[in-house]
Amino acid sequence: MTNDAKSVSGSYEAGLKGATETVAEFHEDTGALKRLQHWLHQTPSAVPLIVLLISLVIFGFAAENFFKAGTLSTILQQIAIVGILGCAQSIVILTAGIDLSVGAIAVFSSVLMGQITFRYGVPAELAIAIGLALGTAMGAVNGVLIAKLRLPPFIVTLGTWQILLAANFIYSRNETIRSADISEQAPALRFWGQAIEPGGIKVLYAVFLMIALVAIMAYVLRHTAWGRHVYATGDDPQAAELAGVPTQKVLIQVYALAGLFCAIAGWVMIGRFGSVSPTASTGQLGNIQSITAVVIGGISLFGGRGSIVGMFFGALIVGVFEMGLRLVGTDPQWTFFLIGVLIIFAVAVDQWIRKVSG
Amino acid sequence: MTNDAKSVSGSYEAGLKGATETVAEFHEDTGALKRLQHWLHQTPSAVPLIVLLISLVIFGFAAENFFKAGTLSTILQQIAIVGILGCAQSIVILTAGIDLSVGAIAVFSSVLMGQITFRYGVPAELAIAIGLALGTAMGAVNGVLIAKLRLPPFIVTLGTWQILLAANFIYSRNETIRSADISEQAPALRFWGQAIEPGGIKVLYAVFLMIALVAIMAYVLRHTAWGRHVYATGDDPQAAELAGVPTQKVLIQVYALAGLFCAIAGWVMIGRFGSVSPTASTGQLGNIQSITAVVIGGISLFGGRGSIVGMFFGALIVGVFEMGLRLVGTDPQWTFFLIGVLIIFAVAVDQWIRKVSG
Amino acid sequence: ESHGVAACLITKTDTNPFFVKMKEGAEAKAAELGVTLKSYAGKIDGDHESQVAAIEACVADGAKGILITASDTKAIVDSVAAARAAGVLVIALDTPLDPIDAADATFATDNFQAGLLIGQWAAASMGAEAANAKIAMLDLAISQPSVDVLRDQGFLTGFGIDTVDINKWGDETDPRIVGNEVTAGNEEGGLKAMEALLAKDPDINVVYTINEPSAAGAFEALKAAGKEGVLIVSVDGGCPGVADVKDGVIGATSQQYPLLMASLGIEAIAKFAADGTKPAPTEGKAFFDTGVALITDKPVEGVESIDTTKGMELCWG
Amino acid sequence: MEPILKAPILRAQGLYKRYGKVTALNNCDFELYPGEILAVIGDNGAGKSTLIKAISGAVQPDEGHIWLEGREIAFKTPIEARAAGIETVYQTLAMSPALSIADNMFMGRELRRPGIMGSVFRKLDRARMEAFAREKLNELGLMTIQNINQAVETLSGGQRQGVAVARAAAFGSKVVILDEPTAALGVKESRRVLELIRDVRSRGIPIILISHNMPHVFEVADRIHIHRLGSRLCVIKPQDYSMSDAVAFMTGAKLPEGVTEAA
Amino acid sequence: MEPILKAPILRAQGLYKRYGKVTALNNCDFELYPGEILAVIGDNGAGKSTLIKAISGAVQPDEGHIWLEGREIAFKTPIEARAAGIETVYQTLAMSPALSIADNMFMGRELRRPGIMGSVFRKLDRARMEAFAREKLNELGLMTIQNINQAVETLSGGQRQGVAVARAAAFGSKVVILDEPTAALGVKESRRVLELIRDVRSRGIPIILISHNMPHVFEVADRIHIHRLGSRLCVIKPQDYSMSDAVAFMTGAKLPEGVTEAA
Ligand SMILES: Nc1ncnc2c1ncn2[C@@H]1O[C@H](COP(=O)(O)OP(=O)(O)OP(=O)(O)O)[C@@H](O)[C@H]1O
Ligand SMILES: Nc1ncnc2c1ncn2[C@@H]1O[C@H](COP(=O)(O)OP(=O)(O)OP(=O)(O)O)[C@@H](O)[C@H]1O
Ligand SMILES: [Mg+2]
Ligand SMILES: [Mg+2]
Repeated sequence: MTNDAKSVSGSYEAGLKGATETVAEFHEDTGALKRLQHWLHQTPSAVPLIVLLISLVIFGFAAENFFKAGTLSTILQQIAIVGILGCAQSIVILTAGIDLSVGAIAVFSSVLMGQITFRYGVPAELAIAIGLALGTAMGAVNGVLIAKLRLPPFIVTLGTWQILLAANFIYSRNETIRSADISEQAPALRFWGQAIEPGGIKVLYAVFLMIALVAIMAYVLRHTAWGRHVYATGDDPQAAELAGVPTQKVLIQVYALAGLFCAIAGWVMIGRFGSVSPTASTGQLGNIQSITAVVIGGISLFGGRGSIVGMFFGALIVGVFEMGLRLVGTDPQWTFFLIGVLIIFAVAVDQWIRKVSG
Repeated sequence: MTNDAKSVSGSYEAGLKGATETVAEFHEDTGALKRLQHWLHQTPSAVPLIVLLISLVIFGFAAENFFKAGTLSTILQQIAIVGILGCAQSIVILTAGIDLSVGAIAVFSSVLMGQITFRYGVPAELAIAIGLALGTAMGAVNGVLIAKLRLPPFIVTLGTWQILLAANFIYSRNETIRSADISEQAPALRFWGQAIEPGGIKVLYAVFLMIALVAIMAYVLRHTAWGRHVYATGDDPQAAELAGVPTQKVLIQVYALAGLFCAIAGWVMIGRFGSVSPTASTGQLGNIQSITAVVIGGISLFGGRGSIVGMFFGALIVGVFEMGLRLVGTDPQWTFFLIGVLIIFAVAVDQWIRKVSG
Repeated sequence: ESHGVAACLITKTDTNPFFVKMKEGAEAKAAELGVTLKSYAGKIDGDHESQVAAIEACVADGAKGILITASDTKAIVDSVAAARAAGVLVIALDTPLDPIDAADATFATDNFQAGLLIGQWAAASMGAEAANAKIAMLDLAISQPSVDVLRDQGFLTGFGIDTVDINKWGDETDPRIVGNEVTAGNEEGGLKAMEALLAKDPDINVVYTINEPSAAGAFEALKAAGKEGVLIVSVDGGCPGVADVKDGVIGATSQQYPLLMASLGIEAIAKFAADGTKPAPTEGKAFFDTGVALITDKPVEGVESIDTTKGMELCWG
Repeated sequence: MEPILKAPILRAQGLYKRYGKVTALNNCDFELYPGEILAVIGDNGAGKSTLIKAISGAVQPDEGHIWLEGREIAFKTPIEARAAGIETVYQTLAMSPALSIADNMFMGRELRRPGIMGSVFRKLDRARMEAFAREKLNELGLMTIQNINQAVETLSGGQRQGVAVARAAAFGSKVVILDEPTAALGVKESRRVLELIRDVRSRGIPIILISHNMPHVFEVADRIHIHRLGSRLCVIKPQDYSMSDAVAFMTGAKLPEGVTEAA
Repeated sequence: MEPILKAPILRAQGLYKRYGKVTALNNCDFELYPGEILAVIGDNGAGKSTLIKAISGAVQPDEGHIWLEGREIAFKTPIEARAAGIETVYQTLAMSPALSIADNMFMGRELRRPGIMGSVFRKLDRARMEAFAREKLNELGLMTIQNINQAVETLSGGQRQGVAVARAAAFGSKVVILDEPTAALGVKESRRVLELIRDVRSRGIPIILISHNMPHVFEVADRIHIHRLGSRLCVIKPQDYSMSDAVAFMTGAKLPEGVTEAA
């Protein structure tokens, strides 16, 4: 009855003959405002950048010592570690995950690098390599639990956070390796604490490292297939799986890479703080700090949306607020209060700009 | 040309005449295993319950003093506060949100109740009512920021967490109100610290309150329209909005109710600890503890799935682990370590049971 | 014979070296006397809730005695009372409870005194310049637990600065104070806090620190800023801290004796289990004072101190 | 039937909606008369869904006016439109995947138990809701739904669509809007939906039907609104034109008399 | 054309799939012969989508066997099926909403820049991917897509489906499976998809087409697999039966000769 069928659809599809084949074109508004809106729309990291600039200006007026080169370079060095942890956190959150263990991996890796050097007399360079490998392994364990056993990332990393932090204290026996010993016997551990000083303004190597990592990851996420797979995995994991993305592999790689970044952050911590201490606050607060940077930077906690450059600006916003408020105010309790207010405010402004430019 | 059209579809729809109108029936497997699987499938809170029972048995063997009535009632009283905060956290997480400020609201509310009584000489009953109202208001502020300004819950409550904690320290001037003073002058503040002692086993009023709240919320979420709206809002907010759920209103109500629960938890804290202390660690850790209970209890962090009864079992699981490990006498760092392991393990077992019974 | 006696040690945290050493002291003594010791700790500074849970666990477990360093000296009083009512001997270590008789006995150090000593030393070292000092205050946490307040206010008192409300730090109006920052008591916190205060005023010349790790962090920040010769004072007297005094990183530190407190406490519990006697306080004080000593290699007139060689012998970890 | 004589129950004029570079509605007009079935047809991406979303409050037009029974309206949410009696089946179906069929059908207008259980304890009357849902689905011939408590996400594509259509038909009081209600439906189920549409009209409620199925459109529609490139090209009566004319109009192969293409 | 003589390229026997109380596949058999277009028709919820998901690795059957070119297979993920040359358009489309059209089309088989940029820096060749995507969409007549960098979530329902179909047709090498590919498509776009299906067959690739559109099915199918209550009721040739017979079989109004209903 094929003919029958043909005639059925044929009865109206005759109208198709001569249908236009051109693509619809509408004239585009080209006013400056429209273009700005369009640019904002296309460039998600632009919004936190604007918030950052606004807050710089405000603090420039409010605090007299703010716009000194020294202050600004101090801000950069204060966010170096959070920025690197933020790289780890960003890729994880892009997959709709979360990593509460970033700070713990960083601190534990730094302790491992230090103790392996000092306890076992291993050359510092080798100890660093071992530390980086172990950090990657810790991340990979997170990844395997999440991807293979399909456990929720929040709970897995909540568990490994506790486990690694406890292991860190147990292994280190709560001992701090003193700065003087490191400088003498294992200067490689302190590599990222060195600085260049163009015109007397000190900029740590760690700051350049952070910027380089952000740039590399921005490239990888935007311009490689792997980066697209990370986004797809976070966007709709079932769809990604059906469309041919090896989501399990991607997840494991993402968490392992995050572990590596954390271990790098651990190495940077030694350079920055001089000593190796298992009690470093990053172990407790690194996760919240890095998540804050990520969210202020406009990456969605539901995965698949946002840019790592935004995270960088997010970290800077927090750094600027903290430093600015300290310069303006006195009482740490009030500073703490105001940082809370400003974080909400920053995200509200961000949201408002997005809406206006929608 | 209506006739034309009729004939077109008529050409094959003739086949419809006499189509069966019965509902398809397949025979059901009714083996015991199948039924168990089916029950597990239908009752999401059953899985954490099983994990709970297993851990009870294990600790019963491992620690000699574990299976004493006193120990078990102590566990219940230790989780009373987390359980109440967990009620708050559960409804928030069901809407695909998160509330990092629960602990801060609880502590600040308890401080407000105490200080309003002692600093201004307000009758304790009135001070409690004011405290509950203020807690609700704090939650409502979260809700308005999230629903109206469409800010991410994580960042809003991160901000209010800091704000409320700082406000708590500033307002209380870091002063602890002593237990002796409260017993003498404002026993109402300590209401929930009273206990019944059937057969010498002390069970705090607070424990009954927690169980009552869980039961009420389980009813509300399952059997009222509002409860269904909470689930729908978390499940797919756009779809819920299109289907006629006033999602903004629901969100504000949810956060306000969460605030009320937190304030109740604050009141309970006074009863449990006897004194009013602004430094209570619930302010810092209450959020992670309640989220842990919620997640172990099987509520999805992506919203819309899970049951509050599961949260209750989740809180119990953590309480049992902590008490069990204490009784076994593990060193605190090892306790942290093992609790980390057990959290992951509990969720893995949960996931495994779900899969097997899938 | 104290075999079969169970005891508990509950510290504020178990990551701070001070409490780690206290635990080691207690364990050594317990092993010597045949006491079974279980240790517990708060999760963060000021965490009295975990301490309450630990007290309850000890009671449930049938312990004979509890040694506790209270995170909040008032807030745990009820739980302590409940434990004592259950026949457990409760000894406060390091910090007295409020009221002090809430515990059966107290083996404590005087944190205010510790702060006072370094304050006096700093003022005397500076001489007339003390009037123009620029002081950075590196405290513990914004929740201001009692050690934090006592050491801070002790230092200011010793230095000759009006503390306004002695129960709170940060409310001082003296222009010599550049600012207060919190450090969480570790190197990282000390470094960041010092950086922030240096951005505020680069001419800081006196730094008070809550403990020696934060002092080490502050020193790194000062070194990086190229500032030599700033007076750093601290409290604790741990071996790395004393070494830092020796190396000139820290000018002076107040040494405390956690090992001594802990071993005394275990002995007291063993004794109580054996014959029911409770320990007595130091003559003339409401508690048994385990003492504080100022350690510096640059002694000053009018403030008693010991040098680092002696300090090294007495140090605890 | 000559509904043109009455005043339109729903009218829109000069609607615009732009999404960045894309213009979804471009000076679009629209009219719906009481008691009629108005079909809206057009190419994929012509802007049909956007048009009905603008009407039902799911999307706010950038420009333009809408009147319901002569009064200008500007719904900010679909809830407002629903309260005004406009019931819509969206192309995306708008259902909560994890909730059951009955929960979804009664979302926002749940039935409560009679007596004190309902008024004080606000307990839902699940039995009544489930019975109602089952009845409505049976009317649509969706016999293969074996378990009325199944979560919507576990339904087949067509079953899901059936639930959405049943919901709108059961509750619409002033206007019912159906965006491709039979796209995923089988032959039998599609037929039932067409019958249902006629049923609804016979209750005096006008219907907007978006569909790509020409035979269906020509079978049930009183008038056909042809949408092209974001605006109304023309409105025709099925009696006056053939299906192939309609297809030619909507694809741009032919222009209806008296109309000149703007672009 | 008599494909029945050759060995089936894809064969399944005794497939079962149960979801709790619901039995989606109930002892289902299946055969696909080289070079043919096999249509699968059946009521909503009959289990058609579940059947093809079992074949393409998206779902693991509880029981049963599947053979591809004579070798037994048991794909654990759709990726394995894809690597074996089976390309599927799922009813849910399986696209990442926030990513662009080109990103979605090339998901999992992205093109890299030539030279060192591609081999070392692994940079994507966006220009080439976008050009390819645009070409494929034009072939389908999806002219209304104004911006090839649009996120898929901003496309209209039909546009989205077009993208999914274009992807499968462009990349399938052994078997192409289409689950209701024209459900959301307009008249013009549907016609193009049918042409495309014939194109693919003319490249020698067999196609499984699930559709509720009887005229389409009878127009292009070589054989029609009629699915009912979770299993294959019969296979007919369009030449031998009328559409109304097929509808009668699938809805249970009539039984094909030589078949007795199990239940
Ligand atoms: N949120 C959005 N952002 C950007 N573009 C959009 C959005 N929603 C719709 N569009 C675009 O607007 C145009 C009209 O879309 P609409 O969904 O109204 O089409 P339609 O006529 O319903 O098509 P179909 O028949 O395929 O459902 C399309 O080109 C689509 O890509
Ligand atoms: N994940 C699941 N959980 C429970 N039941 C399911 C699930 N997936 C499918 N089903 C059920 O299995 C049966 C078959 O579904 P399937 O999607 O295969 O139907 P279909 O023939 O493709 O229907 P349609 O034509 O409507 O797409 C339906 O009754 C459906 O409700
Ligand atoms: Mg549409
Ligand atoms: Mg299907």
